[in-house]
Amino acid sequence: MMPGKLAKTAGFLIYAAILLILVPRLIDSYERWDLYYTLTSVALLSIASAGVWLTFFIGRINIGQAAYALIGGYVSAVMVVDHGISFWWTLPAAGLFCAVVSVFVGLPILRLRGVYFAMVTLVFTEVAKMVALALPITHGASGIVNIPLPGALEIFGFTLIPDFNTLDNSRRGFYFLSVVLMLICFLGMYRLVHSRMGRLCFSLQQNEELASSIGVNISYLRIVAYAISSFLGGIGGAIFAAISQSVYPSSFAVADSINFMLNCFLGGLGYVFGPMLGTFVLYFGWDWLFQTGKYQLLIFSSILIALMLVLPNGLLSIRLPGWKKNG
Amino acid sequence: MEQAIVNGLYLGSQYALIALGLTLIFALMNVLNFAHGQLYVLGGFITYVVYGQLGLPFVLALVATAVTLALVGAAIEKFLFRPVIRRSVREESTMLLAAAIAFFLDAVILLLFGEKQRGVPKIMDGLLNWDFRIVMPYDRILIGVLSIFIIVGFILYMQYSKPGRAMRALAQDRVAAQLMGVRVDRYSMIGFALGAMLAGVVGGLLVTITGVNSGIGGPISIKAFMMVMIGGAGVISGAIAGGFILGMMESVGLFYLSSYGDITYLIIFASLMVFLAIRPQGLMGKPWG
Amino acid sequence: MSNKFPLLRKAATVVALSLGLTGLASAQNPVLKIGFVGVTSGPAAAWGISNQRSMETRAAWINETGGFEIDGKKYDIEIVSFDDQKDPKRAIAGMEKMAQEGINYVVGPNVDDGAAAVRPVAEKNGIMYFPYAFPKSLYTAPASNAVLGMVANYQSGPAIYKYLMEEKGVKKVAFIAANESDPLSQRDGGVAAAKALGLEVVADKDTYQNDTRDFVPVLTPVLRARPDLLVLSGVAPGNAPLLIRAARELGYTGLISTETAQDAQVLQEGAGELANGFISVGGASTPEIRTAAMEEFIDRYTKMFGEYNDESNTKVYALEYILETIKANPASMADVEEFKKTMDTFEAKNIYMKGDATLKYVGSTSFGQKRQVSVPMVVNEYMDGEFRTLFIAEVD
Amino acid sequence: MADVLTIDKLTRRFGGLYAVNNVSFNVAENEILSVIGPNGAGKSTLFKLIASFLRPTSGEVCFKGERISGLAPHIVARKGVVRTFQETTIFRNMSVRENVIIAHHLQSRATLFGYFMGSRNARQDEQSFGESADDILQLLNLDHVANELASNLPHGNLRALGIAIGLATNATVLLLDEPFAGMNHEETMRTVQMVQGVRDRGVTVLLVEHDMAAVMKISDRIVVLNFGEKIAEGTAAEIQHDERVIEAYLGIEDESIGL
Repeated sequence: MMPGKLAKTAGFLIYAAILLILVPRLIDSYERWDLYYTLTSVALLSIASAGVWLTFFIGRINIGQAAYALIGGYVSAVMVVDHGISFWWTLPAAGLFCAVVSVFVGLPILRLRGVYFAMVTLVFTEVAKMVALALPITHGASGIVNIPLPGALEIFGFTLIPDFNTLDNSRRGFYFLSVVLMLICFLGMYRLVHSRMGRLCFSLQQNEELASSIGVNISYLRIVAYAISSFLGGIGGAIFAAISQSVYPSSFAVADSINFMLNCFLGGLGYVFGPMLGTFVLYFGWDWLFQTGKYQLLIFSSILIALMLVLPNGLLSIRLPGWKKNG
Repeated sequence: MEQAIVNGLYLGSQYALIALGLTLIFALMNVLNFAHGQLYVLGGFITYVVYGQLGLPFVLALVATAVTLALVGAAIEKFLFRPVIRRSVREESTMLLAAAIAFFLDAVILLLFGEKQRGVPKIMDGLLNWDFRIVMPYDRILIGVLSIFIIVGFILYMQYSKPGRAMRALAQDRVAAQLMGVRVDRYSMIGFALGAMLAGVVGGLLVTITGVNSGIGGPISIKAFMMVMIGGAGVISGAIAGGFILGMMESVGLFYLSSYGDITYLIIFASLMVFLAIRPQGLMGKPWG
Repeated sequence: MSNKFPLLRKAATVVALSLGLTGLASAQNPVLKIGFVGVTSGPAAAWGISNQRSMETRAAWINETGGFEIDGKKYDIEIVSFDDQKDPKRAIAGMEKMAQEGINYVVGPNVDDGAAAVRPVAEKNGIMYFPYAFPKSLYTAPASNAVLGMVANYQSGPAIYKYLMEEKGVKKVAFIAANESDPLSQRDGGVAAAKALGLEVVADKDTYQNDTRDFVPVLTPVLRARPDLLVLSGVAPGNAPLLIRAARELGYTGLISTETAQDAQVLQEGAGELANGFISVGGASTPEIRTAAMEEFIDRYTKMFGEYNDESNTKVYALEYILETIKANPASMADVEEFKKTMDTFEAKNIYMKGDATLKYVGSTSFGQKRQVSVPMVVNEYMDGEFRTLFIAEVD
Repeated sequence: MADVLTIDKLTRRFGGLYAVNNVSFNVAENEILSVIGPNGAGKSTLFKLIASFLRPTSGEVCFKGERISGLAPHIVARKGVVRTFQETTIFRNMSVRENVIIAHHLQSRATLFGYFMGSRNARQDEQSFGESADDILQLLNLDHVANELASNLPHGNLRALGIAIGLATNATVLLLDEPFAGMNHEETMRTVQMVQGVRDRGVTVLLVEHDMAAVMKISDRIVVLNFGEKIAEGTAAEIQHDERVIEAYLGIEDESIGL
């Protein structure tokens, strides 16, 4: 094994250990219980943002992720509430359903580029909301409420995940769930980007015509990337529905789509871990400015503007000088 | 039916005017200005203060609005977009900047003018009533006509004035324009100022009809994006067409489909998606804007 | 009205206040924190801002006069606010934050989805919250921590329709609502109520996008059905004058009503005399029934924030209920179960309304348990810049 | 020699304009065939039609007897007809070596998922592509800039990189778009050698070009287009004396005829 790879693996393991062992310890000892939820939010939002990042990676500005988060939330909620299926089965189902939807949506619209794709996906967010308001299966305007907490996940009588109702702190349960999923997600993204598939995606971002002329099936690759992206959106949405135990047509809105995109920008479009950092900074930046009262938005946006002026290529680009970027 | 068409025309004239500024900025700088709606709101509030609160003549209020917004637009271009465009690796980065500016303006407007819906006294009383087939208050007619005048004026300006021609050259091909001796920086700034001014003037005009409210910037931007997409991004005739088409679709759609519930906008949005999938460059746009 | 430069006035007030507060700090009262989770930025900012400001005005007033007395001890009231940006995910974070701060009583959220989303957190952490959202599931058992902070439309609607049917001969009703959860739910409730009264509902499907600026196209088909009464279900205060103006300019001469609170100034600016006769619901909103305390509240609010908002006529109550209930049973300050016990029998004087009106919890009919504050259901008519009382009703 | 590519009555209309009108010719295996013509003669459109980036209005292109018009470009590439572009068309933000490696895409045996999981096929692919890329880079004198970011390359190397990408696809027919444009004499001669080297590896080369001198030097045969129509076809010597060709080029500055 190459030393670089070893260092990266070690780094990842340390990071995982911090998130899964150290952070909960600190939270428990300082009794900052509210951080469980905020960190869970960050983890889930960064999963959805990772999806958006992947579409950026194939050269598409995606402002439609909230639509998939919403669909994912509804798929899980409908299955749990109306059909009594265990949350743990609805979670992958929500992701897969979104992936399937994204194939049908993506086939026509992925031919669009630039602002056109961006706008169509933005419109798609609105469409998802309106469909949720109009359909009977989503219970229309009144949303789905009173969703039970996830039950136990048992395989062959062996309890993999305990019933969340029995946990003395279900927030901690959701925290572990979300952080583990986030780690898996970003590990997967890292693999993907650094595998040949990542290179192919990158080639799409660079020049679709040339990619096509060297024999890359660009429409297929685009669909695959978009489906993965939507899958991640659906997963994020489904867990949010479980945490809030409710889902409404407005649970994920255009503002969320825009935030997902901003997370990617802020972290840096050239970096796999950009969306994670971007989400963290945006979310906590906002939270932290909570104390400034009515000037919160003013200060927040001023900082964003200043950041753009200083680091137009994202936070992670701080390392750019003398450091060869490779995805 | 007549009423629906007249409504659509009136709505379209406003929409077209909103879309014009956005498309101009896009054409010149390839920037999708998320803050367009906020500029509209700012314009509305300036007119509100000058005309509604200080009681000065409406025309004066519009002029004050135009000047202020032009200055704001020029400053945004010069101090924000220009440095970021120069230094960013991917041109999409400007979208984050535009969104941040939108947030910033939202915050400033909320702090300065408060959270309430505002309105001003009617500029004209009375209404046209043709046998209840067409009912239209005079002030709406006046604003509609004014909008069309401004649109025509804008087209003439772009067509025949020196800056207008320079901006068109810039929109055609930035590099070529530069080689031809067009001062790119200067005309980008003028273009941005002009775009912001248009947004502000519409806000000022409409404050007499629909008032103004600090929260509507974002939704206005999104609507403007849609019109620009329909017509083709960066094309002036496209923006005008897009504005009128969206206005007409809303008006006629609501007229015929209202009894089916919430589907008019669903249909508008869905057909926009289908339309763009078939014709990615919009009605009149260049492909792959 | 001196509301030309709210920011300047605000700045002055802030200075004045901070000077005042430093003077007060020496009093060394213990602090009672009350939370607010709601939307104070973005398109729906108006809803939350009037809420938050009502609370802050009342708190500043109490503190200035020496604090709120509970069990012989004076407490300073501190309002801890959280802007959820109308995002249910943020609302959860806000509620978590309140739990973290050890706050047991929270006003808000302002919308259905937020109110539903914070429920698990509130119940887990023992927080009573006072949402401004109408879904019955929030207030019916097994839910027990939410208290509806205002009169629900399914309560006020029937009373208004009945009044208009009997007094004004209304026969045909048309409904119009924004295409969003809250207004749509309210519309459905209103339609059901109207039908139950035997009214003919001539339009019950028409909606508009909340960002609509020009309502003429939206209203054109609705008004062709020639209703006697046009109900603007769950209309946002910002949209009300636009809808009224558009309807009148289309030649509509019938009645217009809504079941939510509105602001007279906004109606005045947005629709002028066209808004005359518009019927809405408020708290102790009209001069005839206001007490001196209400006048003082309005005065203080105006001084603090530059301009009063009539929506606060109802929004002033949530904080009042929380404090008075704690006063009635001091044990509930730390334990919301005590609060719940007190709710069933609680009664106190309504200082904002003339006559012998009382503060008490209601809602047994609608929710099967007392999970609603009893706000005087004052049905108003707008006339030339202010509201006039049409009639006053009670919710049980 | 057998014909690998048959262009049969190919026509493409844009609105009322014929960009390519009823053009027919064959390309024989392992030859270098150039398409020349004044500006606007329809050369680029012809290329796009052959590589199936555009659909013909009528007529067809056949590769080894099989119709390829109307297929998706990546399928045409998979069959062995690969188009390279003018200099700006490379993967700018990848290194030179990466550009060439990625161009081996058609030879990959592993699936996308296999690449993701790092299957055995994937690892073998990576290795063999790397070796082959190094080979190609050496052949085209790019080995010394292999790890440079492609966008940093000087002009001449960019053209070579374009050809390297084409080579890496292991194409049967390589369509080169103006490989000599904007080059000085020395650079052109080097590139001519490169193209010949490509042909020596068994690749059929079809090129569109302005530079007459180079075209005359390397082409086995030449097809001349004017206003979308084929006006001549033959060896360099035949073309140079064709009256219609000379007529077509009259009015064009002398230097572009060169010679």
